[in-house]
Amino acid sequence: MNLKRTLALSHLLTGLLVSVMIIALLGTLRLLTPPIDTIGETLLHINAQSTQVANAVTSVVTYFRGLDTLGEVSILFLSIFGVALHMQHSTRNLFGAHDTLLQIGAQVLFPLIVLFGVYIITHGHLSPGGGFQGGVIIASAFVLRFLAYGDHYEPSARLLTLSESLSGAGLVLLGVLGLLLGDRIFAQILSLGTMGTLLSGGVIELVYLFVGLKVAAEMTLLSQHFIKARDV
Amino acid sequence: MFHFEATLLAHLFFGLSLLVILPLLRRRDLVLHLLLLLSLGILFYASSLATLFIGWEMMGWSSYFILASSARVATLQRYILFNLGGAFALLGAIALLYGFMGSLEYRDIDASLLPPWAMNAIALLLFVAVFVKSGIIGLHDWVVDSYSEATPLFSAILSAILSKAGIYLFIVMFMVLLKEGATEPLLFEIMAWLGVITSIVATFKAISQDEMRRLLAYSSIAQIGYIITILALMQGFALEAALYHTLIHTLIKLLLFMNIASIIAITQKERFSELGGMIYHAPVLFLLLVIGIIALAGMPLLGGFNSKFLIYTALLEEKRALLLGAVMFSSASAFLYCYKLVYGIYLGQRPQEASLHVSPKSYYLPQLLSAALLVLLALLPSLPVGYLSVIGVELGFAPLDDSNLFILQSAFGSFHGGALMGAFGVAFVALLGLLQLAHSKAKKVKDPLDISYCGEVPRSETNLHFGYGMGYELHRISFIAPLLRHHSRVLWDRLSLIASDFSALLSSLYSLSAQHVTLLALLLFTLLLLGGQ
Amino acid sequence: MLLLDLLLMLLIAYGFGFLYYGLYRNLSARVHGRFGPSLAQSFSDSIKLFVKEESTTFGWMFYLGPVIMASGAVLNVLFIPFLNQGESLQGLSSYGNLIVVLYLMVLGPLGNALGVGSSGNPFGVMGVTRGLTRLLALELPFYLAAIGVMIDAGSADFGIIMQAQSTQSNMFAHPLLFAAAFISFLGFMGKSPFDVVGAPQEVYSGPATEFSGKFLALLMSQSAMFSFAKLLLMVNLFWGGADHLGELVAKTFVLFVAATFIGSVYARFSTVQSVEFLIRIPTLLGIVGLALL
Amino acid sequence: MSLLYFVLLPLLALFLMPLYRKHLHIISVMLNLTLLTLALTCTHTLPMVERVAVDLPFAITFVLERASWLLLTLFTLIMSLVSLYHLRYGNDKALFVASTMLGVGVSGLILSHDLFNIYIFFEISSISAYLLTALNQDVKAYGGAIRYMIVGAFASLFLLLGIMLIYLSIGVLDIGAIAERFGLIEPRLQFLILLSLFIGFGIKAELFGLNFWVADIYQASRSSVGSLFSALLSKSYLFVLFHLTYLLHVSPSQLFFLGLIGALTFVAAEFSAFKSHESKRIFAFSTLGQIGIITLALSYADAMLSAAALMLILTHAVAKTALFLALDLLERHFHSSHSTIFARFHAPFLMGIIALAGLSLLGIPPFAGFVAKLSILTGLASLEAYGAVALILLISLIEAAYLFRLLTGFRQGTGKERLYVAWSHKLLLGFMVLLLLGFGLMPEPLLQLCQAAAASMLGGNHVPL
Amino acid sequence: MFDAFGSSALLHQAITLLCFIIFGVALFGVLVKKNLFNIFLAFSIAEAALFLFFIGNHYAAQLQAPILFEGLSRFDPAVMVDPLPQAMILTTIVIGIAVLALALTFVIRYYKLTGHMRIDEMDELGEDR
Repeated sequence: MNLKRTLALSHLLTGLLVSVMIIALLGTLRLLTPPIDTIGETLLHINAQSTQVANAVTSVVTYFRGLDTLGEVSILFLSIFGVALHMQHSTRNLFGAHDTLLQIGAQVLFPLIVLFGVYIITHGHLSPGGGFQGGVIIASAFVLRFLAYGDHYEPSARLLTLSESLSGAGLVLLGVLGLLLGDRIFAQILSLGTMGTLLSGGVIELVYLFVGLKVAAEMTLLSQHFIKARDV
Repeated sequence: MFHFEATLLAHLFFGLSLLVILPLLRRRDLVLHLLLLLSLGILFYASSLATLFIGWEMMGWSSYFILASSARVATLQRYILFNLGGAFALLGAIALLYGFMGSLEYRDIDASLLPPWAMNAIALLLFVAVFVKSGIIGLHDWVVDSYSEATPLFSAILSAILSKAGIYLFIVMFMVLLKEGATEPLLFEIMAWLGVITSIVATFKAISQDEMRRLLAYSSIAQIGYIITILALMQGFALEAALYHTLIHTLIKLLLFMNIASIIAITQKERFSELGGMIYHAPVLFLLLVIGIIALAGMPLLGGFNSKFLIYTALLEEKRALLLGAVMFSSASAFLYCYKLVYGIYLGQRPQEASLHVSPKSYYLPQLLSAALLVLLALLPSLPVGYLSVIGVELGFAPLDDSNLFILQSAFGSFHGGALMGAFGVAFVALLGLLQLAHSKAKKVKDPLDISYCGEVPRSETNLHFGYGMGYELHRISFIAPLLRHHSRVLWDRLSLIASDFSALLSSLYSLSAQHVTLLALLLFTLLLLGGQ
Repeated sequence: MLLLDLLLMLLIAYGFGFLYYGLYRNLSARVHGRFGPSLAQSFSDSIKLFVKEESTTFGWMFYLGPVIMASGAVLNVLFIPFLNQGESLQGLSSYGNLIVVLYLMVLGPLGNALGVGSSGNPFGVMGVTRGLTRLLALELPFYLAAIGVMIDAGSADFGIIMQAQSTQSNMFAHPLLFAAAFISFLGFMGKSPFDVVGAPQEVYSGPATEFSGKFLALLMSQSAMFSFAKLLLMVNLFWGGADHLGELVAKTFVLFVAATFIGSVYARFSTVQSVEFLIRIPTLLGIVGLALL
Repeated sequence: MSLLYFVLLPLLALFLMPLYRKHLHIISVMLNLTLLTLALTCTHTLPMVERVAVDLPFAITFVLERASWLLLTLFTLIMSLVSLYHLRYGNDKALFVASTMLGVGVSGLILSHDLFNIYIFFEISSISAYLLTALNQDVKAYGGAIRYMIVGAFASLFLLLGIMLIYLSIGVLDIGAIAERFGLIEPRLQFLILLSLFIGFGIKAELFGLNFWVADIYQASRSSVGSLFSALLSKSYLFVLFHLTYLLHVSPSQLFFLGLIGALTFVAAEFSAFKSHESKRIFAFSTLGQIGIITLALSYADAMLSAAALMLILTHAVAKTALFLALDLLERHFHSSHSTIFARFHAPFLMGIIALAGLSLLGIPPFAGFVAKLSILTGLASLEAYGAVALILLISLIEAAYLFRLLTGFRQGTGKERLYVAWSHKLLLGFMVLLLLGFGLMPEPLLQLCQAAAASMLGGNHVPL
Repeated sequence: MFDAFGSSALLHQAITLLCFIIFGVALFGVLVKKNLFNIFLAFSIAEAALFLFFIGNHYAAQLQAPILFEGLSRFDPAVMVDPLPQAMILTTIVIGIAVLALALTFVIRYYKLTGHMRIDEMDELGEDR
């Protein structure tokens, strides 16, 4: 009883604190006025000349701020590594469903989803989408398989890790090549092509390819580890 | 970082420090002792405050590690904390000086540029450093424990040499570097009285000790108290008196501690209550100790008187009657512990026949050397005066007269060491001869228990050595008892308790759950947001 | 010449010492309403003891103790000038000074204490302890007075101290200092109420417990000389010394009688009492006296 | 020579891991030594500026000036030492990945001049730190890691908020550009931004009020990991915090507030350590204490004090690394890190190392730590900050109390176990202590480096736009 | 859809208000929830609120996506939204996922080792451990 009351009181006080803080925050944020110009807008201006990529977000992600993306990919790698290290792996699937309809559906859908993912990746510089989105879509195909086949499905962990590592290494090498052949990281060492075509953007496309492959492998691994975690 | 300069003062102090190699007789902690010697060299020969501080700190920690082999943890804590406290005060003073001078080199320091408040702050900080090292009462806790728990040989080093570092620091700081500074005279007045109060209190504490080395530790504190008092006069003759006393005290404490080291080696006992009657087992040691205590008590016929004489006349010359009275009072009280020392160990009855070991022969050498020097100085009291007076001149004071080595000169009179020694010698020999020639024969009693004992016959189990408790009467004397009853340790213990409570409070903050940590962070954010603008 | 002078000084001290001791026994007896022994009683006692056939000793330190003590007394006599002018009876005073003498006064008791201690008799040591404890309070007022005298004269040298009193003796110039010194002096002389050291009822006559025969004789002789030296010191410090032997005798005698009378009427203080008394009244007198300097 | 190699090379080594998965410890040593060499070769080409992708003024920029060079060299040195230390213990995949990424994270943090990029490296180093904490895979490790993640996530929320507000109000991310335009922002909003950044970096830089998690995390992790946390992680966040502070020209009252926080950090940490009996916690508190002093010194924005603070960062990092590595040896032997283990072994060399490194940590001569402390004190004194001098000196006593209590164990007690220390470890630890002693005896070259570094740190943005 | 707000300033204020209410709720969850899983979930919500706030404040009525598509021929900030925030948020989302995955892994392992996942019962660290 007493404990409950203390708990309620502490919740009340915490709530009060948070509300006060939010109100104060909002009070200050009212003063927020949009800037005259931003570097994003500048980048938008020079995007056409420097990248020939129709999707400005993509050029920002992969080119102008390619280093961020590299870091992000490394974070993902680090996280997946941590999950793989600490989750004790088992062959038992948490979702042990054996629905034939689901399995056949999965069989049909799997290549389609993968294909869709590849499309998203390769057209990342033309339309919304890109390596991350496509990678996750590809991973979702694998998740579908996990759900459908239960214990009987076990993708080759070695292959997944290898593709993850190598695509990551490819990404870094691309950066290093830029440094060696060009004058900076992710320098445009390939021809830019014409804007709006599939083979435009030079290195950007390669970056997204590697990212897509990597994200696909990582997300698959991630879901595998959580789905097949031992006796939770 | 290291800048050195060879001065006579440095030579004097470093010459004394060479005794540090003494414990190598026992071949323990060779590296640490050499480090200690090195640190003393750095300290004394430094010509930059940074170098001086390096020497000071190295001395602190190397001695700490030597001490650590035998002392208790609490003692070690006390030792290092007090020493570092002093050292940090010194560091504070150095930093303050740097703030005004922009340099730490001795030659760049011009104290006349210091504003009075800064000079006084520096002086106060330096006082803390000097007082801690010298064990001024209230800051003396570490001295006694560490002296009594060090290895017997290292106690000798601690008392004979390391305790002098504070003296050196004072001389270098106040008589060389900050001589021109506008230090408030009241500070020196306070220092002088602190010195003499220390020597009085320490003397009483020494009398009431039961452990030999604790007694000597308090005695060291008391002796250094005189030096502090006399240095506070800031006069040339006072400086020379202080240096003379430093010299003498080093010799005496070396002799006494080595003597006690021998006794500990022989009996494995540390307390007066467990000792006694050693005179006939170790007559040479007894004689050496008697020489030591006569010198310690400052009686004529041994070197101890010379420095006392200089101290007294220096105080007389400054017309500091009350200060002198207090010093003499303390000095007279010292007879009591001097006698306790010799009685407790060598005289009286041996309590029980325990097995006796042999003292290492190497322990005799430093004792004999000190004793010989003390006798020599009694005969030629002006022997070191020439050297000391050169130091005085180096520091800008007038030279002393040392034309006749037999005569110790002062503004308030002089005495002839040779005449004193000669007269005593003649009288002693004549009276001894008279006694020998007397008709009656002295018969040695067979049994040491054959004594007048209120008509009773004491047996071997009767405790006849209760004289070791001498000085207990002091507890009944109303003005001394509080001094003996109260111990500054209580104060420090309470302080450490407060620190410990505070620490518990704070460390509980560091055991909060992650949620509470974020809550506090949010609270900080909110408060700053609301009130920070 | 010097040697003869010194011998003469010792002789005077020895003779007058015993004479005064005999007088003391008589005088205090008269004050107590008794008849004392003859004047020469103490002297003949000492001779008697000296020629006794046998005496016990506890070892070499026991043997040397009285010798050291007597040497201390001898030195005291030799280093205090008897007269305030002239060449004769100055002893070795030009080789020393007041501070030396003040410290020499402790040398004898120390030697004795060593001897007593080596006897292993706890009562002897008890006396020594009492003596030393009392000493620490006893010396303080005396030192204060001596410091006053030295500062006043600007020197620790006896000659100069006595010369400084040629117009007015210190007793009148600094009565408070004299009072302080005199109370201490009572103690130094072993007079009541400060005679707890040798209180025979409790501590078996104190430090002398185990001494017998020739040792006791030596102790008695030195005691006689020593007390004369103390009288001499008081006279020199406060009464301007003496111009000639007659004046010396007169002055010491007056001082001695005064001390004896006071000692005869007071009851003995315990150690603690005497310390507490000495540290209060005479010390305070001394401090005030110094302040007035 | 590109600055990006400090990021790219470790990443490459990580991604190519499947190629040499059995020799990760050797690769780690080679990698770190290479990076150290690279850092040292940069000495003569400072300051270096490198832009990613475009030549726009506000593109992502990597800058190596004297201050960041000093730290980068230190970080690569410490990483090399730690990897050399682990050489004996063979292949450890988790350690390799996490520590290499930590290296990437901290290098990026001090090199990058783009706020969002800094956020990325902030996250990289945080996640590697989570992984390092969980390295032992026991309850303590996971408990610690979870705590760390909660606090870390909270920190990154606020950091993100700060970055977003900056972009929303002035539209730039390069810190040089931010500094130029910061004045355009409404003052109250300015304050909110600074506050958010302070909370974000302050939590990670382990400042008082935000650092109550630290002791637990150090306790949960291995001692060798503690050396990385203490020498690299907190220092890099602190560096970024102050880099921003100096660039954004915060008001004197805000600097004073930082100084106050530094002093509080110092006092609270030293007092907390006083009662602690867990050596890893004690070392954690001692790290906090040093961070407090460094913060205090840096908050004066004074050339001399900043140089001293940098010096303290350097000496503290080396001394702490030596201590933590030595503690790691003990922990591996005793399977405990309670302070009583200090009294339970006998190994003269190791004891000497711990004692001497401890002395340097305390700022006791003749070790390098003393030079740093003396410079800080003299610097404070010449600014007439006597209160700070007194505080540092007083509280240092508390520090001495607990450090010496540990050291006392060496010469006390009986029945000590003889501890075997490998030659390679002796060499390594000896090297560190020699470094401390060497720079203690001849501090001038290092002091000059620190002074140059402080000048460039305080001089604001040196990037030629 | 947001044209109803009239001016973009009003829209931004509305978005800010909404997002920070969500943010506050999420923070409240972080601070009072005892289940570790819930706490990390609350962090995700708080992050999402920030993302929304950031992106939302960069949107204004009639602005297009910064993609050359369906007749747009040149990049013009006047008609296109700023691409940088989008890129930033993309990156941050991935980071958020990575952290969440790792956190949940730790929570799962912690649960397996101790049998609970309540934050107020975490007592494995501290002075006496």
